[in-house]
Amino acid sequence: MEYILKNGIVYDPTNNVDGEKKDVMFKDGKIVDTVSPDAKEIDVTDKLVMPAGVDPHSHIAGPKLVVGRLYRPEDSRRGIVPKKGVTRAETGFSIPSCPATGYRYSRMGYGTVVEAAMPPLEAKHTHEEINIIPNLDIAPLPLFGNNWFTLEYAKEGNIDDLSAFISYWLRLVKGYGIKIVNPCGGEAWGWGMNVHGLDDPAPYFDVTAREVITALAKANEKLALPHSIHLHPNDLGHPGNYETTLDSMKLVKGISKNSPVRNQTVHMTHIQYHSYAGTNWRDFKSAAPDVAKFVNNNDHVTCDVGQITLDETTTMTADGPMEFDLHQLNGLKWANKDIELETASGIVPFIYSGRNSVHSVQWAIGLEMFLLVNNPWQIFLTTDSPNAGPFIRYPRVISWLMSNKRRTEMIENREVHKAVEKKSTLATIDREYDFNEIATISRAAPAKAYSFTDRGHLGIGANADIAVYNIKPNEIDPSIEYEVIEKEFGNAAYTIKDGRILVKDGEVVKVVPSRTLWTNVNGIEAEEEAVIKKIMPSFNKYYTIKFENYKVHDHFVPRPMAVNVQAGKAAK
Amino acid sequence: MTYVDRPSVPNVVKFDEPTAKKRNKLSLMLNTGSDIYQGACKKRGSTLKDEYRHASGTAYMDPKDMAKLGVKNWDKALVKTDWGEVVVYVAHSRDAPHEGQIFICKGPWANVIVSPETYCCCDPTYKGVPATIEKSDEEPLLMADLMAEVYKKYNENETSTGNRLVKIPNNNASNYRS
Amino acid sequence: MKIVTFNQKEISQIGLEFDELIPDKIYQWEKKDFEKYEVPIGNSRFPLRDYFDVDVEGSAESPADVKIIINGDLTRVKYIGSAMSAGEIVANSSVDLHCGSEMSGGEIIVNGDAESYAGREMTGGLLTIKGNTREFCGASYIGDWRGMTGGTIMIHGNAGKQLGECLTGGEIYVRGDCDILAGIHMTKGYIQIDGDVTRWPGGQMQGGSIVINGKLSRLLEGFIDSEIVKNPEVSGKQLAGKYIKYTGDIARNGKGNLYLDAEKNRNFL
Amino acid sequence: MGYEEPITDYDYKVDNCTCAFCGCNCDDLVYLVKGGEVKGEIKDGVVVSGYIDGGHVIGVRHACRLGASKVMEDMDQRLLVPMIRDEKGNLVETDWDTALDKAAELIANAVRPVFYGWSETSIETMHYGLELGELVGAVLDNQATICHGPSLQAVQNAGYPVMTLGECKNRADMIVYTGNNAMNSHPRHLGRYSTFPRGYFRKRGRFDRTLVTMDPRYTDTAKMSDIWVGFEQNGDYEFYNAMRAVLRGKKLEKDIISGIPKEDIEELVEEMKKVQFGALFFGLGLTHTLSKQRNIDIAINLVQDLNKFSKWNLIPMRGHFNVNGFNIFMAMEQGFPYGVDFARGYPRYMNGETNTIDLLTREEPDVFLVIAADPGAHFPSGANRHLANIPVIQIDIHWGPSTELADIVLPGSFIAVEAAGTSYRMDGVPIYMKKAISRPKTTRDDEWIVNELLKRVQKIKGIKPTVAGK
Repeated sequence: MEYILKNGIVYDPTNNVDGEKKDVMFKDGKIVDTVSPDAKEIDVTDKLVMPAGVDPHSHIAGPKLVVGRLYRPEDSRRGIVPKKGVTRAETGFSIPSCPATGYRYSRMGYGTVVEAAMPPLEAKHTHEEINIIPNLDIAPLPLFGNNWFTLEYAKEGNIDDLSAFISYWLRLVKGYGIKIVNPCGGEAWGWGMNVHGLDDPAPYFDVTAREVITALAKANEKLALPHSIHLHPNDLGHPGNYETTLDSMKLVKGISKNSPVRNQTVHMTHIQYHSYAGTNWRDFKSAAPDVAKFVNNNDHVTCDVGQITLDETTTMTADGPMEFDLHQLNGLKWANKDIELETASGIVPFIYSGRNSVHSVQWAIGLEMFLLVNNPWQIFLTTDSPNAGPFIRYPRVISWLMSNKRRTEMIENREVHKAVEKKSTLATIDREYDFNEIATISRAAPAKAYSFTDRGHLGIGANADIAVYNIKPNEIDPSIEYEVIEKEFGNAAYTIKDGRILVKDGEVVKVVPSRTLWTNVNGIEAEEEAVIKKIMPSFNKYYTIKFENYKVHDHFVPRPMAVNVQAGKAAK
Repeated sequence: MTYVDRPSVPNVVKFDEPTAKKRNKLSLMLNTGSDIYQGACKKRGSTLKDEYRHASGTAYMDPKDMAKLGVKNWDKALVKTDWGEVVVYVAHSRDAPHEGQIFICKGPWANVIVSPETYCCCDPTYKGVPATIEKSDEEPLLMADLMAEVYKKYNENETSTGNRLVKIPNNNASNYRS
Repeated sequence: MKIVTFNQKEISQIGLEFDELIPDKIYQWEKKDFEKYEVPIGNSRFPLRDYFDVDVEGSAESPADVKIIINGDLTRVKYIGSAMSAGEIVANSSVDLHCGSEMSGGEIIVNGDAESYAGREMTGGLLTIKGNTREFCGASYIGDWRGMTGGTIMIHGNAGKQLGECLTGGEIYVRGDCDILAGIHMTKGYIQIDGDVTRWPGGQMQGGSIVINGKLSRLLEGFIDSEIVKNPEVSGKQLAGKYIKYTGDIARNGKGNLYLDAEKNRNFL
Repeated sequence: MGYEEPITDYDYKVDNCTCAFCGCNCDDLVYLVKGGEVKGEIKDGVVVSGYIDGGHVIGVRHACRLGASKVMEDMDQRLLVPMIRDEKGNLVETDWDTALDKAAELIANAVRPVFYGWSETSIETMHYGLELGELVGAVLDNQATICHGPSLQAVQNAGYPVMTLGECKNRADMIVYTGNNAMNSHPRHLGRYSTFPRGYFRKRGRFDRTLVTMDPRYTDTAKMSDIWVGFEQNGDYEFYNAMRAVLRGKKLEKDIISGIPKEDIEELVEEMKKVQFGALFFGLGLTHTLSKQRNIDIAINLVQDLNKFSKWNLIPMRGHFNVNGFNIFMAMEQGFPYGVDFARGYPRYMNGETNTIDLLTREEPDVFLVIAADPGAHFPSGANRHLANIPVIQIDIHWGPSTELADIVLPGSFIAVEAAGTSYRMDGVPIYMKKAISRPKTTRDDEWIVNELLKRVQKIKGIKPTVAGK
């Protein structure tokens, strides 16, 4: 089937198309430069056309999501939409059900999402959910930062075996890249403890976060994985943690990248939570200027923000100790899920309120990060969904970024606490994002960071993943019409995925099954076998599941999209 | 093999209990649950057989209570609650002492006498049901006979099992829908 | 003033759901609208006229001008007055689940018993139950830590288990007896029980007040600092007589108050 | 039972099979199979892929009494052909088309259908079941409604600090079983996961751990414990409340609380504070007694409090091998764990209204589909009586108490022996259970049966089948 999108205003930062009026053509799911006269014409005259969104960090599938849904029926009830047309019933606000997740991303014009934390032991569960979520391509990142085998190898400095282990495990659990969460802290949480900073060793293992991050970063580049290490550093949410954040970024500076696409060697996730100065919650203030300055001076770093949206949401992270602290703080029901030999995780409902000074300053820090990092290719749009806010709030975040007027209003009308003025520099920043920058932080840059060459842009040969919004970029003033921006970015005029129209005028009109993106490292099969042989005695002794039943069977990945990588050799 | 005739229980000869005063009827607390014999027999699928009647249709009692009632292992007794009555075997409980409580494994026999009241929490009251127990000469029924007797599914002469059925909406009325 | 009278013709075994027949939605309806209306039963909708004759008198400008009278056996009619914000409903029978749940204003009078979940998540208004009610009266939705936040529930008979679970405001009065765990998890608000209470009122309560004028059988260990108070004033209400006042539930660092009638509960002194 | 000779006359072995009995889902079973023909690869007598066509499992290694009895099922009572109850009240054999058409017609015309069961079948089957339920507006419920439903409600009120079983195996130095007789209901739980195994930090196994049992009865588990706390029947809530009060530093006033002397409670709390890693396993003893969900609620709160002093986690001792699976499946598909009512076109979840027992005692359902469950054996008669009034469709493998109440019987297959499928262990670890032998020729896979019902109902309703997500 051939289509032509006529006369849209196209923003395609990867191909340096900045608001040009032009046609976008696609055939059989791919962007092409010419179509036959039979092509179906879709008139999008003067409307905003972008590649479909790429979410670099979101929690949408997996065991802790399901714990969240299971134990928050009151949240499930909030988002109920009856079944209608091709869509099934939706439930959930901060932790939507799987079908709702797919529909809602589609309505926002998104096409690809990275599921940011997959415990390898329960990877089958994550993949089951990926199969239920419709309309997206999903890349899950397995957790390696507190894995006992990783800890051992990092302690020994055995990068060769670590690389082989990771390459084998990625294939075993069908994962895309290396996720590290509070390295050593997750293991310490096995004993109800935490680690503080990079040099606090995990109990018994006697290995520090510094060693773990370094080892994994080296292994990552040795294998030439498409994504860099994806780091959730230590001390999340603690006042004064920005020093740990800076140290963590400095740590990998010396490691040279091994990829032709991405620039970074470390992706710092939800950096907002890691940019706090002060010593306690009373003298807590923003350290975003320091962190942003470092990012501006170092192109080996990318980060996503994790913007607070001031909603009642559900926090969930593999950072178990931090969630327990949060529970102690707000007293709301606490869920925890420790995974043997691999990771921890925790969940707590949380009400971010503009009336609270800390939450307001957190809100400001996120926006500061967006506005102070100069290069939009280094900072990505996320709310660390659902931690800082559900992903359906992306349009609202976009409206804040595009409108200094709105931000000023919020501060002056006391929609946020007055502490924002004292404890952050937000009120002094008047930068406003343009559409090209929005397209960069929500599409092009995340795709580049993950080495997705087939999406995130509208070049010839790319997947026909396209979003069209009912916004006329040449007529609208986003600074004033921020409400229109929010509404329209939430209800795409068209969402096209692989050449199929999934959303029309904000309504889901077609439902297609999702696909799974994973990294298949080739070329070190012999090393892998040797390593597996070595770890098998420990595996059999300490896991409660047989190795044969550990792996993710093909049954769970019916629509795989393997990214083939030659170990050590950067792909084209 | 996992087949047994009946669960193995402590084989206590009816003993003298100086403090026990023999009574014809005891009031106690009924608990239900599962044990390994009942579980094995049920899930193997041997529910029509005599084994199931012994595994599931047995009231496990404290020996003191047994002495009071004057029963020995595999005697028969009638258990009554507000919800129904059923004849079961009695046997010495492996979990004794629990004077004042009887334990009947879950199964069709226990079902007759437990309370269906959920108190809005979806779970019927399977444990802590006040009950009386008295000696009986009747033989506990086998599963199929018990089901037929209690539920009368295919007894045409029984019109209703006591429901309040008034009117079920007729859903064939497609004219109701546009 | 508009008076809408429902007279029952037929009882349905499968519950009717009345959540759409509240003053907020029907204040402009005429008789013919009710004739046309199909009421949810199970997975389908059936004409209301098969089950109720509806008479309409007068007219209304706003929901507040509406009075709904329902006659018949309503033990299979759920969600009466659910989510209403104004007006009045009189049910001349015992009613089924969720009567007055999520109501924010107006008044409901039940001349009979109410099944469980009466007044769940109320935020305002008055719910009067002339008979007994059952579990979770004035409770929260399962999982939510914010239950009833406002309004008043008057129960002339007895109440079941977990009365006022997670109460976060509002007042509940029970003239009769009350089953276990009244006011469990409550954080604010006021519960008064004139009859006897079985076990464990105020389990894990963090705030608010419970007054028990009858006899209590068992109290939890988490209630401490007992003192005798005379004619205390509790949430703006003047009580008469001698009470034992407890603070709890300390098991959850609670600062709620439990007042026990001292005369009837001498064994606690 | 005396000594039994080991089984040696088997032809093939199948390794790493998963036990389809309790929530332990032990995945180390070895099936000893006699006869049949291997459809797949075989290496040294072990079938490494595929299954054995026509074989019979004559022995099981590693399984407990329960697991072994289930795997080596009673073929006398196996349901082999579809049956429909005739006018005289007898079940008569029929062919698949007749039985399925009749069942589909009943489901399609029902006003308040209830689909109950699911806990002993695979997630793959549930997919079709849910689609059917959404299509006709049914209530979907599973066995949690009669066992751990209150636990889930408590979880929804209080939180859910859980772990996988390996955490307990590697770290725990105190194991608490409360309201649960694991030695009878989950016989390998102590041996494989909690108490006896040698873990990474507990090299000496049992000797490095303290085992505590809290149960009014002196159960088989209590007998092997270091500490037995025999609190009084229905006194659970008060007991845990006292423990929490002690944790907050309160001196207990009453001398005896729920039948336990206050000194014992204080000592126990002290012990529990001192451990490095504690694991609490709770069972139906808590969910079925007087204060039901609130017992668990407060036990969860106790575990949360204990985390201020040391590390504590808990796991509900789920009964059926996939009862957790259904809750997880429903939560990911529709946001609520069980008792989900699709009558109004969107899911509703309301305890006491949309649960099977409540619906049956209120006599609402007009068609009851029971799959891989046995209400006849497990529901109180007050609820079962309604099943005698309405059409009951049963999908199961054995003639059981529910068959006595069924009007249409559809013989399914045995997941984890005759059919492959996904299940979730009590701690949420997913396991793909493999197929070892073929099913009896005249039966069908559960997945096929439910899909076939779906297709036939779609045809009656004039709806085109969808393929999305499948």
